[in-house]
Amino acid sequence: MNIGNLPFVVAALLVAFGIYTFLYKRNLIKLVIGVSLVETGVNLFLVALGYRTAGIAPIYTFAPAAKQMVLPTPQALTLTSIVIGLATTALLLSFAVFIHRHYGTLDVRKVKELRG
Amino acid sequence: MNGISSGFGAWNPIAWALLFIGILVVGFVVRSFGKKDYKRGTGQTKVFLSGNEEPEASAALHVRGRHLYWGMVEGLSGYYRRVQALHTGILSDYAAWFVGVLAVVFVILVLVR
Amino acid sequence: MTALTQHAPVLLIAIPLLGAFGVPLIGKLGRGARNTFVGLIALLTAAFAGLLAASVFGAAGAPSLYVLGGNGFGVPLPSGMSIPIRIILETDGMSAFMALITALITLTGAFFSFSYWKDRSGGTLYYSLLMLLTAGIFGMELTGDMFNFFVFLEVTSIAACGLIGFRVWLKTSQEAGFKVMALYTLSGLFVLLAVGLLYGQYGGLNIAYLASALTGSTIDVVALGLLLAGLALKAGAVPLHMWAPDAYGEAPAPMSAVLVANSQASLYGLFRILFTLFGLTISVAALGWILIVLALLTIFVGVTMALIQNDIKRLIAYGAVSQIGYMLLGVGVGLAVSVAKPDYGFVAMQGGIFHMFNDAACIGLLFLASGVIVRATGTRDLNQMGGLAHSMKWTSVLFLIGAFALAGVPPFNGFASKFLIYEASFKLSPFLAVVAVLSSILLLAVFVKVFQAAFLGARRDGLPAEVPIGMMVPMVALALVVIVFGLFPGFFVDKIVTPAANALWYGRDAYIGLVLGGG
Amino acid sequence: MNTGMSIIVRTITRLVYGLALVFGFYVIMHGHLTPGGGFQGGAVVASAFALLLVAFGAAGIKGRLNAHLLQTLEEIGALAFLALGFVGIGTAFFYNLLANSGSLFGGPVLPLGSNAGVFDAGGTLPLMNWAVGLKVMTGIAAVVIVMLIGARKEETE
Repeated sequence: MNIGNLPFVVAALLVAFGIYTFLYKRNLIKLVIGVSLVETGVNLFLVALGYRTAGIAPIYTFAPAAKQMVLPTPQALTLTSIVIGLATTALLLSFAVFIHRHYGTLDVRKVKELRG
Repeated sequence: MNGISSGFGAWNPIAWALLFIGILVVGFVVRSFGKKDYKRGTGQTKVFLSGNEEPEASAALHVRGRHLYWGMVEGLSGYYRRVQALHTGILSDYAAWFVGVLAVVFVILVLVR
Repeated sequence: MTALTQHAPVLLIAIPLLGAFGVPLIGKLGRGARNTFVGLIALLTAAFAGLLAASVFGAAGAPSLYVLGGNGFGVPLPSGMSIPIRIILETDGMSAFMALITALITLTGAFFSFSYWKDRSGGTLYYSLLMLLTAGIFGMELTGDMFNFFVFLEVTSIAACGLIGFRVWLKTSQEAGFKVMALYTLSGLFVLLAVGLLYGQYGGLNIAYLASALTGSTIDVVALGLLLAGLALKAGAVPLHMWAPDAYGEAPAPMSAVLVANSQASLYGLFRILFTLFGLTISVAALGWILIVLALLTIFVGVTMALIQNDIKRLIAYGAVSQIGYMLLGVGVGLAVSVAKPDYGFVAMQGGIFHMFNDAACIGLLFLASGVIVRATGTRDLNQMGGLAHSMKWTSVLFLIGAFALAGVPPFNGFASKFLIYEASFKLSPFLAVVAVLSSILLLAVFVKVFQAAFLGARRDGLPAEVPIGMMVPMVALALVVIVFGLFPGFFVDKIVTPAANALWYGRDAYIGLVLGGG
Repeated sequence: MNTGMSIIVRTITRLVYGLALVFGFYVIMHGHLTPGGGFQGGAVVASAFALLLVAFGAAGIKGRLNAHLLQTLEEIGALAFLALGFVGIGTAFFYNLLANSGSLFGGPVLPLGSNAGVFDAGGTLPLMNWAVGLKVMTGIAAVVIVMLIGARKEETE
């Protein structure tokens, strides 16, 4: 296996761990952590997409000095996705705070007033 | 301009509305042939409930939401038991459905490609 | 005027954003100033949506382009480039059609809220989130770029969940907010993963460029699966619909209507991806049948679950879920036969797309009416209601119009679009039409239940008075839309639905050619 | 907890706080020249605020960081960003009107190759970085403060 593929493997593992956490853990905070893990995996995947072996940082004035630059677009995508992830995590955690206030528990199996 | 046609069927709401109004008019014409010499406040205008006394109108008589379609829900109870059991209210189950659908879609798409 | 029309796509996103960030500042001046500002923004947005629709449908739905930050707004490829690099908004008949729906729903939702939310605190944040949601929905519908689609998807997710969990003092609204946000985020991340997969293969994010480069490799198919499942979740197709009754039921009533518009925007994204991005590079018959199966499940489960609900908003929410199925059915039938392109496929597409508008109008009307009912009675439990028609005559009539339209009773608009879906799906397989018709009848039964339980019955003590005029006007406006679209469906099918269906069904080459030149 | 953490943490915070602010503003200012920009710099500045909150507790910073003021500044940052987008609407939304115009921030683009870069270039981009930076630093700080206060309420209830 090519060593360059390692980041993709790690990204896939992170996504898998995140989904596992989301499906099998019972604490709402751990569910949020699971979502964060999936997000990290996707972000790592995006950054790894843009990597070029022996590439330099994509700074405009350096352009002719080096043959290859790392792709800047995936980095911009990752950054945007991190911003969005920040907002969603903050919102999810605030909901968790209020759920704990109302239900007195963070167990996902007990927070099920809305069903049927 | 106001109708739509699917190539094998057509729907014209204006024509439908005209027909509807025409049927209403016919209904009123038929109604006007009815007896006009009944007297208000006598047994002639009383509601006939299989010979029972007409109950006093009150909120307690109201057929409430949960009583409606009781028979139908009871008849389909096997279906409803299963479908309601799927709506557990547990977030992990919902996410499991998502992952499951994703897997099925993958399998179908990769197989038929 | 032409300059305004040319800038309409970006203004549709920028003006609600201006409203979203301006409301908290204007709100410091007082409630009247804030409401005036929100009303002004909503009216301006609707006006620009109208302008955009007029120009696009005036050109029979031909796509038009807006490039952000370029030396001109129509220059997709800067000199020396073969890949579009700038942010692009591309509008064709389908986008303009969706923009009309969004404008209608957000306008009525905002004006209804002035009266509905009058005596509650936190209105500033409420309107701010509404404006943000509006901007996000418009962004999803007008963008020509996969990544921006994801960004706007997440913007709508965050704003929508902010609105769902807005009433923090309600136990269930917090639960719904958490569940919906978690599922939205999970599905959004899979959409992002798919965008990454496509970018990794073709090095571009522009929909037109990607569409021209797609080869239908295994990775493309995996990306398609991720996009399909992720967007089907946000649209609320069974068996991924479990969040939808929670969300529609727990959000403030006018926002439930806007959330339906949000789901439809996700559905639009799904259609755009299936028809324009992937087109015929994949096995459309299999995909069409996946959509049809999802559609049948959605229609049937949605209606039958609505029948047993005793919470009025949750009941209408399940009704809304089932209507998503009709759109999926219409477009799914169209997609399944889009290789041979027979006539009935196009009719099915027309029906599915027309139903989006009709559903938005009558579901919006029903949610607004349910808000009136819940506000007046102080409960959402159908078992505790009754006799409302004695004191709320207008509301009961409006509710009945919305219910008949949603259940597809002629001559209201729901029947016009369902008629097209029935006819066309019967051509593909009679079974589809049978399920669709049967479920429509069941839906009528569901609303007979609501009407009997809430409005009929003997006069009782403490019946609430008729709603104020501020809530009545938006409902009457929506009811007028329902009736006009029901009585003159031919006009609207010719003028706006056919260009929208054309854009999906035949418009792929024009969509690509506009950006890359030549096609 | 309300009184903050130990004296060691507080002393280190006093030392690092200024550095973090300077670094954050540097990242914002040089957003158009080097990797970084409004969001990254704003996040660094906000992390300095968060450090203050953690070290001194909610009571320790009372009156110095006001969540309402921060939210107002956040709105202003967002509106400034949108306004910069509207500036170029004569050509296209987000059109860079100031670039290469010779006015402030309108300096010429430097020749390629290693150089220090010129701050006076980039047109509206540095201004946008400032707007985004303002929005992000105040927004994240407001989120942290609000959540901290919410958590404190939880503890005392």
